[in-house]
Amino acid sequence: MKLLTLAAPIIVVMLVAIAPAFAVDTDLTLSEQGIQRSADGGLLEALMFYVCAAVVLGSGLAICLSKNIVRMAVYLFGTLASVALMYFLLLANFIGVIQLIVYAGGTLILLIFGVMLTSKSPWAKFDVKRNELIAAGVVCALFACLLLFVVVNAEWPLETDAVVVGSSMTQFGVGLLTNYLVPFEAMSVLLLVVMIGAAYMARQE
Amino acid sequence: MFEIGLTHYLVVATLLFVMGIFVMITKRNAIGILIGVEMVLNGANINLVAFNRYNGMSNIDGQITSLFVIVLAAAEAALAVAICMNFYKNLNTVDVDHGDTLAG
Amino acid sequence: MTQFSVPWKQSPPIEHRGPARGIVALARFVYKVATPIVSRFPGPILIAAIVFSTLAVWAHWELFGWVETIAVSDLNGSANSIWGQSLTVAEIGAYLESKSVFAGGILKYLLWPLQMELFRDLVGLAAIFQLFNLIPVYAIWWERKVAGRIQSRMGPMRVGGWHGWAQSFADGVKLVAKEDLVPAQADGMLFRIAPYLAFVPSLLAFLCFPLGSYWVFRNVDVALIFIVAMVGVEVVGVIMAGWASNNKWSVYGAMREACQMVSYEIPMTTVLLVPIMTAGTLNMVQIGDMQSGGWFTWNAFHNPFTFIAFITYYIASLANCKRAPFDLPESESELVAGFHTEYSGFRWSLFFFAEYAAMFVVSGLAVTLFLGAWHTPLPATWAFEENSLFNVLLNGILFSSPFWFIFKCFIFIYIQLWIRWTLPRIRIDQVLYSCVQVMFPIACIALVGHAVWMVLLDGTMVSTVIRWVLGLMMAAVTFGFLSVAAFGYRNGRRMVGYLAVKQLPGS
Amino acid sequence: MGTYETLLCVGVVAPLAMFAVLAFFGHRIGKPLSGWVAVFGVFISLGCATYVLAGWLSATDKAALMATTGYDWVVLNLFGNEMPIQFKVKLDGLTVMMYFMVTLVSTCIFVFSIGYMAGHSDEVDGQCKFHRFFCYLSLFEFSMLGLLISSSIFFLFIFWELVGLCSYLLIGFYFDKKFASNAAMKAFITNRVGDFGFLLGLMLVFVFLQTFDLDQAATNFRQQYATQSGIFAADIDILGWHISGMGLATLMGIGLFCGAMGKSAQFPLHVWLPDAMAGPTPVSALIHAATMVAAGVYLVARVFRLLTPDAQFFIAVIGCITLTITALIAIVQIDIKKVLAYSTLSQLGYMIFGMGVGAWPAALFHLITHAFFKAMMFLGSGQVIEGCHHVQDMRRMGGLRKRMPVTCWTFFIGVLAIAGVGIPGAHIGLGGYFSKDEVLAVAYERTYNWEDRFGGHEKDDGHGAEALHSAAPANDDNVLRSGKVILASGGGHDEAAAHGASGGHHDDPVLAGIAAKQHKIPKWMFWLPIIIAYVTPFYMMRCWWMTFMGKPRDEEVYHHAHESPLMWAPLIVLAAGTFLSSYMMFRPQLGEAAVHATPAPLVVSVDGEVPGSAQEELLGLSHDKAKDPHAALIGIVGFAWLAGMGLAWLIYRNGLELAERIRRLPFIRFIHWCLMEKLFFDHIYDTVLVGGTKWVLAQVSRAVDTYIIDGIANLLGRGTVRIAEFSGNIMDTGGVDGLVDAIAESTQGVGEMVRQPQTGKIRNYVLFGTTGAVLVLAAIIAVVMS
Repeated sequence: MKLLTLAAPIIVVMLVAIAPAFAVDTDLTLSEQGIQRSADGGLLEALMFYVCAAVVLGSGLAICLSKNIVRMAVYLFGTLASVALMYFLLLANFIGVIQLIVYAGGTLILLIFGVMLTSKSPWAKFDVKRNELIAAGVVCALFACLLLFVVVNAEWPLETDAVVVGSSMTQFGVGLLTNYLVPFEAMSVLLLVVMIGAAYMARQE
Repeated sequence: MFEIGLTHYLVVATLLFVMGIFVMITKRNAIGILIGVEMVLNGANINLVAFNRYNGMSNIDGQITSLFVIVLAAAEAALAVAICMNFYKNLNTVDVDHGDTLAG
Repeated sequence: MTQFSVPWKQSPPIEHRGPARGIVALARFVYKVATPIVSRFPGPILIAAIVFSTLAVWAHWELFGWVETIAVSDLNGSANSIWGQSLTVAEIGAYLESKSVFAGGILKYLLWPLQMELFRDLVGLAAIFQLFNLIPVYAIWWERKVAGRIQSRMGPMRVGGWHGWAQSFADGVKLVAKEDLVPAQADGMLFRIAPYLAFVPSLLAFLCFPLGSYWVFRNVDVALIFIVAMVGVEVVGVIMAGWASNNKWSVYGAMREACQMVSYEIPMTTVLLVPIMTAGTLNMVQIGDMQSGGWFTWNAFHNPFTFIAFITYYIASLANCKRAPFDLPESESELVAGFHTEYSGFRWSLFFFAEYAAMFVVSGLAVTLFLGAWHTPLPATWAFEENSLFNVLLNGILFSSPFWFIFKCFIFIYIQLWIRWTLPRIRIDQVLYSCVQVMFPIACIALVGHAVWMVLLDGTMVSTVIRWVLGLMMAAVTFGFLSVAAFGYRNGRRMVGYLAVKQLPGS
Repeated sequence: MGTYETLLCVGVVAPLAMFAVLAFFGHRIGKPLSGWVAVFGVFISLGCATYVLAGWLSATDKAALMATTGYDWVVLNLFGNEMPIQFKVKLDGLTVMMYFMVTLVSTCIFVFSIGYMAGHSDEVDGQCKFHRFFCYLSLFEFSMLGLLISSSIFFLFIFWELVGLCSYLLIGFYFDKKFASNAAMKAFITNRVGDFGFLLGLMLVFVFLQTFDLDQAATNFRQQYATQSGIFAADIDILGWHISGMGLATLMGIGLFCGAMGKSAQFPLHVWLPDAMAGPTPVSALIHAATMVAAGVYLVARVFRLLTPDAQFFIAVIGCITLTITALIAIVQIDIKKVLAYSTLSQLGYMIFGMGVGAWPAALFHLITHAFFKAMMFLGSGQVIEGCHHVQDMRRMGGLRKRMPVTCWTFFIGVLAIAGVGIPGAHIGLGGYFSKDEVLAVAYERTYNWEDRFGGHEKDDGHGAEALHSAAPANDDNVLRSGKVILASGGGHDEAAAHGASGGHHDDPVLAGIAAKQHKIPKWMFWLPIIIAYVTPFYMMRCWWMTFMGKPRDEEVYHHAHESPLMWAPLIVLAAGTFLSSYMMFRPQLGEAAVHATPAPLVVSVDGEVPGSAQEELLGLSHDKAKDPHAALIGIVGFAWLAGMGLAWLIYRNGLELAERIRRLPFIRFIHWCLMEKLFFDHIYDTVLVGGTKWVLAQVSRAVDTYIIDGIANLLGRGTVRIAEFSGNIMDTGGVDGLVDAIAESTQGVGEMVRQPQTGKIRNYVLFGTTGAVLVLAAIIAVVMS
């Protein structure tokens, strides 16, 4: 029994993690022969989407309700990872991977680092006043309702037939060096500035 | 129900976005607010990529924009953590409610 | 309890209860069956492994090549829809007859389910999971042997007879049977989740990790950065473990891990750009197949800068899977085992699975990107054309096969072990200094230099000469290494001290 | 890219790599070794240069070599058409030879500096500056070579600024000494002035010719002139100053020339070069004698095809003025490096003057010879300074020939070369004898033999093109008969047409039209250089004699004096270079380069019986034949070197007493004073520019202070007094206090009300923001739904 209880999480996490591998055909051996990649719009994709959405929203809710900052960071990891899965489902492999590297590999570590450097006691909790919670809840609920109303009722101009032959990496490369050259360079300058600024602000007097 | 379309993703994105705002409002820990910001950015990103995919994927403008958003988010996180540490250095806490010395 | 057929005295076996009992009984059974065979024919088993792998190459090549022909034949994608079975057994049999495949009569029944993509995926997953389990098991066993040799010991000798080949299985059984402790002051939820957060990513890295041109579960266009991302995400679990243990040493380990990983990913990714620039793609299968033209077409020998990049990458990867001399997060002597101080039993073993799998993954990256992936030093253009079983077998042995890939990877893993057991650990400030002020400039120089080289000298006489010089240099180094190893193997006993070794059984 | 381009690029990149190595690990590599690292880098460049030069000399079809491919660095989309800025290697005779010259000279100088800097790289803030010096030198080498191979004015400008930066860094190398840092700043600022003009010219080129590529620009220029379109049709109105057509083109040319004026220190901007001697001597030799200051001439040579006759005339005038005044100042200098600096200025003046009068090959030939012997002399002076322990005052030297023979005699070779020693009538001479002679000969042509060549067309104005259609053939017969003029690319030699360098041809009415606008130059512009040709040998001989000959005037200096092999070996090499460069391959190559690189309005080349090929023309400097310019010149300057050096010998042969007595003569004293004050240029600039700026600022601020601020203050004061009286008498007593209190209280109440939401808590602000967003969204939806 104990072995099963211990091993079960692996199975579950693994199945969730490799979900897109089932749902989306990212296999290039076909697409190089001109067969279009596509989410095959079947049962499995729906299943995977619902699983991802459940993880995203569940962990988001957990972040809202949790009081412990480190746990919030872990839930955030759940959110980020499953958002990356959603990118895979949306055929945006590159963005998904970048999400994993930058957010899960970099930003999250940074957050936890900040927590470790700035928390006095292991479980530091700041609790907020109840009326604040209520107000926030009401406002956000209203906001959510309005946005959902818009999202559901709006008429989006769609061309649902996704035609992607081969990889979109070349598109990325060309795009970043032609149409998006200026934002790209600006981004690099910004990163430099941020690096200097962060080092300056976090320095020891 | 089993035919996943644009709206499904938009709904998820919206909820994530609003949750992010809720986190920003209700967390008193500076890092917590940062986490809220990241959630908001992710919600926006899902929108970008979803629109890009459901408009035929003839180009990848949405994806590139979301790429820039991600990079900006990383930069912003680095800076924000530095600010938090400075905050902690000055006020000896990360409770943002103590940062109200300019309040009238 | 019967006595085992081993030449030394046995202590009376312990009685287990609960599920552990079943496990132990199973282990004993396997042990009883396997021990005499393995201890009698270790060599033939090794050879059988090679033969099997090459055979498997052949089978895999045939099957999926065939499924692809079907897939191309009807573009509405019935072959890659999930439940679609477009062919009957008879058709498959006819097809095999037409290709005059060996043992087609049996194969057709095996092939029939294979046109279900879901089935293919499940088979692939099972294979990956097995690989993922077996590699750490044997890496651990091997590390203990290597450590023993380096320290003039024999390492594990008893379990399983021939050089303690079953040691890791025994350890696994022990670990599973152990009690699973959670400290009272720990953050229970995080403490329980953390091992999985460390374990699963390094498992997922195998999803799009090619062992051969066809030996890949998902041939993704962003495979390379996906794997890098997975190796990077692993750190989250480690930090969680360190934090949740609520133990000073563990938190120190976690902090060290965090800054070490985050800072070493920069030079590592920077030098990874060099082979990417050479190949012009992120698809690992394509990168691997580009180096099929013999050892002098391997990326590491492309020009001096790629060679520098290769060395730099390997050092950075050591730091990235926290091996010595960068094993600060789990430095036994200063922080007692660092982030997994509080862990025991199964969860502890998960960390080790993760670590050894990561070792394999980074070595695999080095092999795929720089040292001609799954190709032998011989140019693949000499391969035999006609697909008789014998030819395919020979091709597999001589030109390219997963066996070669795993072989190269294990060479690099061996170097990792070697470094670990011979080099002292360096301080954290030295670690960060060497990252920021040494590795990163070198990485930048390699990157820029390679770019300039690509623009100016690529395809000219100079680059060809340089490539050959580098290749021969590396070949000479390898040869010297092997000859030293052979000498050590021949005269090992004299070096270790004859008596000390003679007393031990099984040697 | 072909092998040659690749090799040139490698030669450019190698010093950069060494720069990176030294910049990162220099302080580890240590004192002598880091120097050798840099030498290794530049030696690679020398190897590439030699290979390319050999290949070039042996190549038969040079046009094929010159057709190089380029990479689009960035493609601008302006004026509705795409404008690629290409990175491309400019491969022609000029590049090849300059490249070889620069690499050879700088190899010698690098080696020299290892010996020289060993004593001169003192510690600053606890760190030895040795490796830093070679770091800068490698960077300079990289940017200089890059400047040579870049084929688009854009990249040329980038490397141009880079060499400026390196010169700044190296002049201010002893930045802990005040004068050094001042000199560095002076050089940098003066160069900025020139580069501003360069930038203007660049903009004009970009706007009107719509390309950065040199050849393309030249083609567009000629084509625009032919159709009287583009820049010739444009017309600009700057502050009521109305420029158009030819004037605008001239302005463009002058603007481009301004860059050269700054870099190679021409007349108004020449003040920085003498001060630049504050840098280490190898730097003076490499940057301020051989390469960088010559870059100005190189720039003019490159943009020669964009220069209108008026622009050329302007250039000639500037060069003439520079060479005169600087040579005069050089007479009285007592600091050995200062003498060399002023002579450098004067020789640069010769080159620019030559460019101006159209002696393209002659000027470049003079550049190359001058680079060799001047670098050699500077190194010699560095040897002397090193040997005499940082004594630069020639009055304390003397009689050093026994102590440092090699330096002495190599220096003497340099003196001979710059003085233009040669036997008139025979084809025997050294350095300046040939190069300066060619420049002067062309000047002679332009001064005296001009009408009979272009008599008919001198009056021709404005729209020369169609006017010349008729006149062109006659003009060309004329040209061909007396083979003195290369019209367009090499006077319509079939070979030149075959080379087809941006296809000029002698019956090209366009070029003939522009050519006809070449005025004859006034007589003083011919005679001033002639006089200076007498002055040059004088001051060089004076310098050499005061330093090496005579009796030692300062014992301790004399005893210190010594020389080290690491430092005199390069001198030998450079001496050999001086001999070779006077005779060997450079001149025919330059002639050919002229054919390719200058379909200019007019390139005058001297002489040559047959106008068969440009290289023959330049080879056969037949002084023996009765060719008019040379015959005349033999008479005029043939023995200038003898006269000048003889006079110097007479004056200085025993000590300084005679010179001193001459100096005290009444009128001489005044002149001497003026010259010692460098003709007051620094004073003028200080007073007029610096002082003027200060004065203007002072005036403005004083005016502001007096009239505005004080005015306001006074106004307020008076106003306050009035109001006080008024309110004190009427309002206050009028029971306003209640009103005031009411206002105060209401204000407070409002404040109380308003400050409620201002909790200063960021979370509340987010909450308010979200609420606002909700309200707006609700409003929008309501509007849309209804």
